[in-house]
Amino acid sequence: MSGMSKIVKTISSIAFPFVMIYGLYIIAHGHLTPGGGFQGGAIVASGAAMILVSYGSVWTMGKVKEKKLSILESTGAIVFIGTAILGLLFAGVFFNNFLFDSNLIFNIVPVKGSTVGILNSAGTLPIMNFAVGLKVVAGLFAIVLVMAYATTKMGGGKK
Amino acid sequence: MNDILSILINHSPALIVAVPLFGAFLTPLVGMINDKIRNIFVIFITLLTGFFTVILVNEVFTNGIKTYCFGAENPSVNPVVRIFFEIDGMSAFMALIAVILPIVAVIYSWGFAKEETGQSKYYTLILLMTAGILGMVLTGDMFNFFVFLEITSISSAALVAFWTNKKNSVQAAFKYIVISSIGALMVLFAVAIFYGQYNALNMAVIANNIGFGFLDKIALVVLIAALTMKAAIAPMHMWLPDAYSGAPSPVTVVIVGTTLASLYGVFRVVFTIYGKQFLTILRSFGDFAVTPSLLIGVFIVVLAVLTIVIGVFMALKSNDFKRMIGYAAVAEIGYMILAVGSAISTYFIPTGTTTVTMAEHGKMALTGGIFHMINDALDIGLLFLVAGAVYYATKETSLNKLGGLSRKMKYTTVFFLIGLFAVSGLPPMNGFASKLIIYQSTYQVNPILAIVAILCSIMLLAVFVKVFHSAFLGPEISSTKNVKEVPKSMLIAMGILAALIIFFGLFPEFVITNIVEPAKNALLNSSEYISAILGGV
Amino acid sequence: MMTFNIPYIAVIGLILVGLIAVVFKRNLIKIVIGITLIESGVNLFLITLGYRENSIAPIYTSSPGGLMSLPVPQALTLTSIVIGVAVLALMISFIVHIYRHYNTLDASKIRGDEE
Amino acid sequence: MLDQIISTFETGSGFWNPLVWLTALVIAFLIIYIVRGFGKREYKKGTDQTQAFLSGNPEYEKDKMHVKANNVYWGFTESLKSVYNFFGKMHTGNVSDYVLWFVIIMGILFLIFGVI
Repeated sequence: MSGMSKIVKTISSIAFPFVMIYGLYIIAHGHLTPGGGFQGGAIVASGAAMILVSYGSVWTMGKVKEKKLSILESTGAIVFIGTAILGLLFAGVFFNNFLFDSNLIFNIVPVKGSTVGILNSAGTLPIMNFAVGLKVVAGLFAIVLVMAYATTKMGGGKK
Repeated sequence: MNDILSILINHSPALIVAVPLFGAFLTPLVGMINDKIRNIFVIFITLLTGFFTVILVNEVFTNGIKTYCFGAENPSVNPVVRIFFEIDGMSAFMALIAVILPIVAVIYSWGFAKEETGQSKYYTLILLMTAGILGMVLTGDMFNFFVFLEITSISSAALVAFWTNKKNSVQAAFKYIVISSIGALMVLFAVAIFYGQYNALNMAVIANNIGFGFLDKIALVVLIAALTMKAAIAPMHMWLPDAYSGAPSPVTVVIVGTTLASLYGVFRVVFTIYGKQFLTILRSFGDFAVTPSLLIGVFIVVLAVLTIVIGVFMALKSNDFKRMIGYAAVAEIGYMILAVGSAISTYFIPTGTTTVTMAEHGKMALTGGIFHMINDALDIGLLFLVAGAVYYATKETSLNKLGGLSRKMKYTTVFFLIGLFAVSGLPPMNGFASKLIIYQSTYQVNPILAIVAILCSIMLLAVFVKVFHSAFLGPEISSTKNVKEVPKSMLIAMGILAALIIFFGLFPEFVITNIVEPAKNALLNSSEYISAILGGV
Repeated sequence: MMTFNIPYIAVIGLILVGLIAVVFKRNLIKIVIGITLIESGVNLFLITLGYRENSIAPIYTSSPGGLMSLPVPQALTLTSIVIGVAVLALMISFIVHIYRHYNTLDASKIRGDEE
Repeated sequence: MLDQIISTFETGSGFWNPLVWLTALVIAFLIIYIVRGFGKREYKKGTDQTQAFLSGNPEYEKDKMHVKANNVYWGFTESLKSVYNFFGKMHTGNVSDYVLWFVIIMGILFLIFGVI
């Protein structure tokens, strides 16, 4: 898949940062508002897919290596399970929300429950959201990238 | 020291699933250092999982059902909404099967997959599959079961297509994922029905509240059909020879575990979830009462006979080594459900209409069926490893192009003979004891069943004698002239399975009393499973 | 009363259409579309089970109060959608490989070596 | 522990004891050894003694002498041709048919539970 016209390239370049910010916002506020790791990750990945479509898979493959994406994906999964295992180590139950009610990160004990504007009110949940987000971004983008690249290599099938 | 051990035992249900998952995602990172370190790491992870499984199984067999609640310090508050792992005898038994196979497969892969590209992903998927199977058998939550089922199907389908340059593998993988995803979606449909009916996803809670109304019947039908399809019961078995023959051999060994885990799902649904409604009289003709247990039992027995016959007949005609073992695996699954089906239809009968001896025969059939599950995993696993060794040495699975291998591959031939004896139920291998129990108990239910089972077992022997003759015996032919014995790691893996087969065959009583009996009792006493969560409701 | 049943009828319809597509269509892509239809049907079923009459979305932040629909089925649906994405990607990539080997997408021609 | 391991396994109509079996195996091997002792002692490898005797005809090359898997049990498959044709038709290798069987089984189960 080669790139599209200049108009498409410019517009998608302009839109790209906004899509990224929006997706990251959805991930970061996953415990406060609807959304979370998967939804935000899907938004970020679709933003990246937009770049992929407008600039073509060969160009994108030159910029982003599939191997690095798989490392990112592994990291996301490791952080997720690692947080769950830390719950086992610190609080004695797998998946325990051991950061909840503690002043470990921001040095203040937050109010219980979901409160507008207080990001650290959910303990380990934001960490897990970010881990899932990382995994989803890397995974979805790797899928789209590899498939787009594979179809260019195929050249419409051998005859 | 004892403290640490008791903490580990307490947390082993979570760790059994967490360790392979963690290892799976760490594998690509470790793989960037060095292939050898990565292989050692993967073997270490499977062995660690095995260690946790063994201490958990020991705990369950001595102290009864163990429950583990995720993410809550105080699970006794409102247990209905929490996510539980619940391990009774049957789960523990299945966990043993599910953990032996990956250990063997990983050791075997060291030699087998040495030349392949993308080994890190291969090991990642094997570990993911292990985590999925173990999750399936340990979980006490219907939705969790669905999730682990999907994890298992996705990773195993990806592994079936590991040799993407072979068209046989890719088409088999596509068929497998279509079948798996439809099966899993149907399971999800049934889970949704349960959730709508009983507002719960926990198996124990559902089992406690289960009725036998219209929606329950739909859920039962959908669950049985979907899970028996995943367990490859005829006539829904056709994906199995495809997938088993398309996958690399060590992968096939682990996929045997997924098939058995789906069979475990059938048992869990039928025995535990619907256990309370087994004796509801749907309709009675004079003295003869039709109960759900009778319907399910007879249905399963009919399918079982079909499975055995089709599996054996197709295996006899097949000329591809792996495909043939695939059909033999279908027949072996038939033996298990033949025993279990006759157990359901004879043991669960309204009081007064049954004789005590009949119930005893039903119990015995169940023992045989469950014992045969672990035997099947070992036999079929060993045979697939032998087929993989033959493929590794000759790059050929078609039996027409093989011959005279025993001259070059002495150890592999011995392992094949052990597998042959085991799968056709000859003493002193493990298949003998379980098949003897199955013949004897099904004879009491209906002599025709036992006759079919024995005849098909003889044919199974004939099937593998054909393999032995055409691949291992005979003169040294030109295509197998430069064959060498396979690497040590593959021999070690085959040796582990062969040793287990001989041990199980020589000392069946020891195995039955220590491993099989608890599993059987767990299936028969669904009330214990329920009260472990709900506290004696 | 009929209006409450419309989603359930749609569920049955979607699942049936999906099964028909899988069984009777010969193009592999259409088979995959059939599977996604079944999946949408099941997801719709789950979501419908969680809905309560006149309820609001289950968001506690500055909620106006009142009846909320059940969040659990929504979480289940989300999980099922995530799994669906993975399965879909896997199936599509298998189809790419199958097309490479067979040069066709006709399901009746996609056979193994010995069948 | 040890006596637990070697305990007898009884099914009601038969039993299995590892010690009994091992004794039987040893006795069988003894008999085989004795029978083997009756054999001719003049057998030597590498001489004409080891050649296959095909009524005086020369031996074919090794590849042709081996009976291929395709030909094993030819009589069995030939006589049960109708059965095999039926089973062969069942295994179409088409994924739609696999799902069709699933739908059929589900339908049968629905009928069973719906009617009764």
